[in-house]
Amino acid sequence: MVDLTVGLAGIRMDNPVVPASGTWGIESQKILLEAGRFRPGALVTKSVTIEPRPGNPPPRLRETASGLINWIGLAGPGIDRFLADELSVWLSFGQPVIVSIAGKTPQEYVHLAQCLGDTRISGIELNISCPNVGGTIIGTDPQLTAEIVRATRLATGLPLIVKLTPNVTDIAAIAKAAEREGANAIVAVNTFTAMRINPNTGQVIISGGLSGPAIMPQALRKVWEVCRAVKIPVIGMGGIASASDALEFLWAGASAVAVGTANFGNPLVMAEIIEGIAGWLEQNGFGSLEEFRQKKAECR
Amino acid sequence: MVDLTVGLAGIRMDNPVVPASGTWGIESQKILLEAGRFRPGALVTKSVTIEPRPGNPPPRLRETASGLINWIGLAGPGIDRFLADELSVWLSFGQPVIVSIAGKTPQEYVHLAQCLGDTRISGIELNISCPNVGGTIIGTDPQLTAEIVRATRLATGLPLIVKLTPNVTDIAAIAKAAEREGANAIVAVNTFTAMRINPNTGQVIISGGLSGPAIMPQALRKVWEVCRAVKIPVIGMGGIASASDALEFLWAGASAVAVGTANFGNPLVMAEIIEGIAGWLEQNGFGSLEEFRQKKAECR
Amino acid sequence: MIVATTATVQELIRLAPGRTDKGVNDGIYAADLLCPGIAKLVRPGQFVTVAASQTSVLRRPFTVYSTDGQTIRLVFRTVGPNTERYARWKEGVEVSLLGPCGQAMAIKPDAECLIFLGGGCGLASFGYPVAWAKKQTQARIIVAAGFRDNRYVFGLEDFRKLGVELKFATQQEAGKTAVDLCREIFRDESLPDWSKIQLFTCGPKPMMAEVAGICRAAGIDCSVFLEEVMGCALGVCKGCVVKMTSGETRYVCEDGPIFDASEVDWNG
Amino acid sequence: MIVATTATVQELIRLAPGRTDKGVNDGIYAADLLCPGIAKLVRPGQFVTVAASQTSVLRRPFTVYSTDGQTIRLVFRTVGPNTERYARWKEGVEVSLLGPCGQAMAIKPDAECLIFLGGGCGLASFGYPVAWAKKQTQARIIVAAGFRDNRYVFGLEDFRKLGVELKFATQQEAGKTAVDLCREIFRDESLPDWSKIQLFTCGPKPMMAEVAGICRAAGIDCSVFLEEVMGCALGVCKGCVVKMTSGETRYVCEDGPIFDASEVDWNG
Ligand SMILES: Cc1cc2nc3c(=O)[nH]c(=O)nc-3n(C[C@H](O)[C@H](O)[C@H](O)COP(=O)(O)OP(=O)(O)OC[C@H]3O[C@@H](n4cnc5c(N)ncnc54)[C@H](O)[C@@H]3O)c2cc1C
Ligand SMILES: Cc1cc2nc3c(=O)[nH]c(=O)nc-3n(C[C@H](O)[C@H](O)[C@H](O)COP(=O)(O)OP(=O)(O)OC[C@H]3O[C@@H](n4cnc5c(N)ncnc54)[C@H](O)[C@@H]3O)c2cc1C
Ligand SMILES: Cc1cc2nc3c(=O)[nH]c(=O)nc-3n(C[C@H](O)[C@H](O)[C@H](O)COP(=O)(O)O)c2cc1C
Ligand SMILES: Cc1cc2nc3c(=O)[nH]c(=O)nc-3n(C[C@H](O)[C@H](O)[C@H](O)COP(=O)(O)O)c2cc1C
Ligand code: FES
Ligand code: FES
Repeated sequence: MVDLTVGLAGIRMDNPVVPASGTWGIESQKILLEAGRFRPGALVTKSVTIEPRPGNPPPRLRETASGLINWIGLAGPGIDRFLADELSVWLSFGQPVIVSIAGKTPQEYVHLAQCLGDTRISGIELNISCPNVGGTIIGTDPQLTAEIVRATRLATGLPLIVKLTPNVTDIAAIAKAAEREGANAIVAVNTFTAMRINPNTGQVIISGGLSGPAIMPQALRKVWEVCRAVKIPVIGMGGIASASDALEFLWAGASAVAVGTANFGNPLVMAEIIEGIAGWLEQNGFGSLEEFRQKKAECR
Repeated sequence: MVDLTVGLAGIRMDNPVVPASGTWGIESQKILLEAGRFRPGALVTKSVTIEPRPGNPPPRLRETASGLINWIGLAGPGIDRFLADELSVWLSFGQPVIVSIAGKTPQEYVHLAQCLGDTRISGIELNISCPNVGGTIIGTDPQLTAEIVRATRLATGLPLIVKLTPNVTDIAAIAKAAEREGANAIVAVNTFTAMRINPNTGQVIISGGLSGPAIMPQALRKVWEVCRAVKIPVIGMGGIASASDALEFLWAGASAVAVGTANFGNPLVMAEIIEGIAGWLEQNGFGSLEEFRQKKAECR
Repeated sequence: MIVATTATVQELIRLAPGRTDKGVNDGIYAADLLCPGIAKLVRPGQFVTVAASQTSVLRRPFTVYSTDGQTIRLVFRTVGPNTERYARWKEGVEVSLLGPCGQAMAIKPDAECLIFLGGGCGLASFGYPVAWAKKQTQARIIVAAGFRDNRYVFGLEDFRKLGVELKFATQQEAGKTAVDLCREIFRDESLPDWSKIQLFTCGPKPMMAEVAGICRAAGIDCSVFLEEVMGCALGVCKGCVVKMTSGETRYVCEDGPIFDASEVDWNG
Repeated sequence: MIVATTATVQELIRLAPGRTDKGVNDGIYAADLLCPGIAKLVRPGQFVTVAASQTSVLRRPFTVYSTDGQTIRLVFRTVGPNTERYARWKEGVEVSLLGPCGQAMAIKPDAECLIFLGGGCGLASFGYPVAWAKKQTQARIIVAAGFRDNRYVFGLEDFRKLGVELKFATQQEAGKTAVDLCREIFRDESLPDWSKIQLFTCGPKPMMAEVAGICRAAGIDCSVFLEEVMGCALGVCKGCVVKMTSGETRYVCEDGPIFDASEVDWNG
């Protein structure tokens, strides 16, 4: 098969497809292994917080036309139990592990990054874009974004990947702020704010973040904007459900892609996307993903 | 049937359902009349510009999962020919007519509003949210938005309805700016920026605005934010395709709703939505839409 | 272990006709799917998820109704776009399955009487558990089912064949709900001591809440089959949360679908 | 006048088998729809739009293939989710139709020979035009159709019955494309003067562009049936734009679908 290797923010990945934070876990990984299919280029954990969080009350999920609203609220065990119980399993798969962290203040991100300092993980993803924890989304504020990236940058030598929210007027400006403060890569996008109301009672059923094929064209546009604004590599995502979708993000300038909601519909979808990208490259005479990337750069 | 009358920005409408600008025309209206079905509460024209505009090159439309990207580019005859050839037909249907206008500068909006001053139209919609005419979308800039509303407010005594873009970090702030400068109503939302790329060639197929059921949950959320921010009435829209969808927007605080893309799928859909809203009110013991509105206000 | 596999439709049977005014396909169906991988692993009470169509981004969960080690049977009611599509499955169609998911049921060691109380299609969740319990224990087994009306009655023959006591009623024709059946059973003098009864219930949430209340008042051990929208069905996405009276959270796919009714926060 | 109406499927016929490796339903179909309202109004070359499914927000346009004043026939190829759904229509199914849309065809008063050149399913657009032209004029009528392979051949019998000259070829078996057929016809010595010929073509865009080029070089009047994604099909949304060499814009649904090939900007 063609060489799909990609180096990103100093992380060497066998292929450019990774899971989106919060949509992949140890159990999903086991199913892929059991099926004997291609594994993602890196593993990305659910966002870890300092304290354990129960998360929001039900309902936390709601399907919409070609989309999914989630209102999970960063449910999780907290960093201590994550380090004690989960991390070793993630690392045991032998793929690069990127740990997503989420906090409320620069101090919290710093603390989380420091906790991860002694581990064998390959990178840290800064989730500054969760719409489900109350208050304004951190990543809508360029100032706060810059502060968090700056502080975390000083606290860790690990590759820093900053995850952006699309719920802003100018995503390029936020991306640039992150780049300026030392981010090694950008990952975009997190979910779009969305809501459903019970038409009979008027009660808000769910108010959270929209993902899935419904958002794909919007996400692609945002990723395209980000790729034009920064020089650091970009991991593109939002609604990717096929190799063809993934190729659109790669053409838009992404170095890798992440797959979220589609994993729920088909737990083997990342393997299919990896195979599909490889097949396309082969059919189009590319010896490697790197060759495609270079050719693409020349065309511009 | 229950009384669906609604007074909005001084415009009296038989029911709270209107077409979204650019998705309804004289020919669509004729089909509705021919079918003998309920007619929208008001008619809203395609946005009119000062000069005739050929619009963008093809392709201008592209379907996506449960959505539609359009990149029309305000194709139209310009205000002079609109006044000479089209307006009298719009007015001949006997419903309130709202003329949507689009310009680049406050001066252009003023000129367009003045041109409409002597006509029998019921209101002017300021489209400051078109994503398809190059440059940044006017309505992403609170300053420019304020200037345009202020200038147009001085130029006309007609009800002014300001149409907002959802492509902003804080739509409430823009809505408030419009309200402060004298807007009589808000209509939200216009399309979300979106793109598709040819996965085989890397060429951008289309880069425009996304509409349709895919955006409904996002639009609902934005309309909910606007309704909480302003006191002037709000016309809610974005992906509405059924009476049930429309009810969600009414519960969110909208005084009326607009239907766009769904008219393409079914040219009688607005009649069905009107009937559906009436049926729901009746079944739930409301004598009128006004009664529903009051009850809803009390519940808060 | 949970596996993702492709199953082949062996047979699709319409068990109950449903209402024609609700659509041509309305009713209750049984689908036999050839999937040795899952069939070998599945335990009573566990479920599988089935791939859904384009507009639906999530798979659809169904309890395994029975298995012969090679095929599994799912029994489902048509309630929306996906179940309506499944109701048109033909022999030979390939279906993406994920499972078995969730925890298997467990019988209390000291139970002398097991009651399975189904509301409507909830009865579908008891096929495998009852068959398994019958083999597993000497306890008396009562299966009771309340249906809305005649047109949704299904499965009685299957339970009869298992040799368990069977009670059923329809709300429309007999004016009796599953909760009424529950009260009726509890009036049965021949039941053992309340503490020796274990009751399982599956049906609409308000019905289960009511049954839970009755059991709690009587001190009867009550297990409920809970439903929540499934994201991953793997314990990964934290979507299928259930709030407990303790304030803790549990997940239907990981900790359930069977929960101790007394621990569930029914207002959560 | 354009009307929105509900039509009833009378019959669905599979005209060509298509390729089984492309899906069980692949092929070319004819659907007869009872819709007197539209059937009475429709003129040759006009089209109707058919309601689409949930993920597709736009209706699907099809040229009317024939009409008896009560029903209309549409002929279509399965190329995507909606045509695949239509290919499963059963008698009695109700279908939402909008039409007739677009402008009818017109025959040049001095035309002595009409050539209809179809590429693949493009031939479907000529059913009604050819039947009408045959009644309308004494001119010689040649219908030529190029198909990809045997499995997509359809409609020949219909045109034969109309008593027009018929030529056809398949690319795979005969190694001839519609463009080859066109050149072949033009070599026919018995054709009238180029200026007395009117050619209509419908097929893939590159094929039509090539035919347009040949005609322009020869000074032959060439009309093309253009396709663009339809938003409203009513001239309202300005979605279906065609750029003209003059720099002006035209709309398929309002000004077309038939355009003078020499006015179309083929690079637009
Ligand atoms: C653990 C579990 C086991 C189940 N076992 C059975 C069974 O054996 N037989 C059976 O008939 N049904 C069972 N269900 C319910 C079944 O999954 C739904 O009826 C089905 O998902 C409906 O899909 P739809 O697209 O046809 O309808 P939709 O239009 O999607 O939904 C109709 C109804 O089903 C509910 N629903 C929708 N999506 C989901 C989802 N992902 N998970 C759970 N509920 C959903 C909705 O609340 C709605 O009220 C089970 C559900 C769970 C959670
Ligand atoms: C005026 C006109 C007349 C037509 N007449 C016929 C006919 O008589 N017989 C026939 O088989 N086909 C005809 N077509 C083409 C037919 O409309 C498409 O094949 C159909 O829309 C495909 O729908 P789908 O969902 O099955 O496939 P999709 O997956 O949607 O599309 C498959 C292909 O069809 C094209 N297409 C998609 N949507 C549209 C749209 N709204 N309008 C136009 N093209 C689209 C796409 O470019 C794509 O290449 C006509 C098109 C137009 C514009
Ligand atoms: C159930 C669910 C949980 C998620 N949890 C997280 C999370 O913990 N951290 C995070 O950065 N993003 C989270 N996301 C966002 C995804 O990582 C991704 O950015 C988003 O879903 C868009 O991609 P998709 O359309 O492919 O799903 C979550 C998304 C879903 C649907
Ligand atoms: C083809 C098309 C043309 C449009 N033209 C205009 C326009 O001229 N002026 C305007 O304000 N909005 C225009 N819109 C936006 C709609 O009015 C509406 O805001 C948007 O489509 C969201 O609503 P919907 O999802 O119901 O379509 C257009 C939308 C479409 C799809
Ligand atoms: S469905 Fe994902 S945790 Fe249960
Ligand atoms: S499809 Fe709307 S103008 Fe032609």
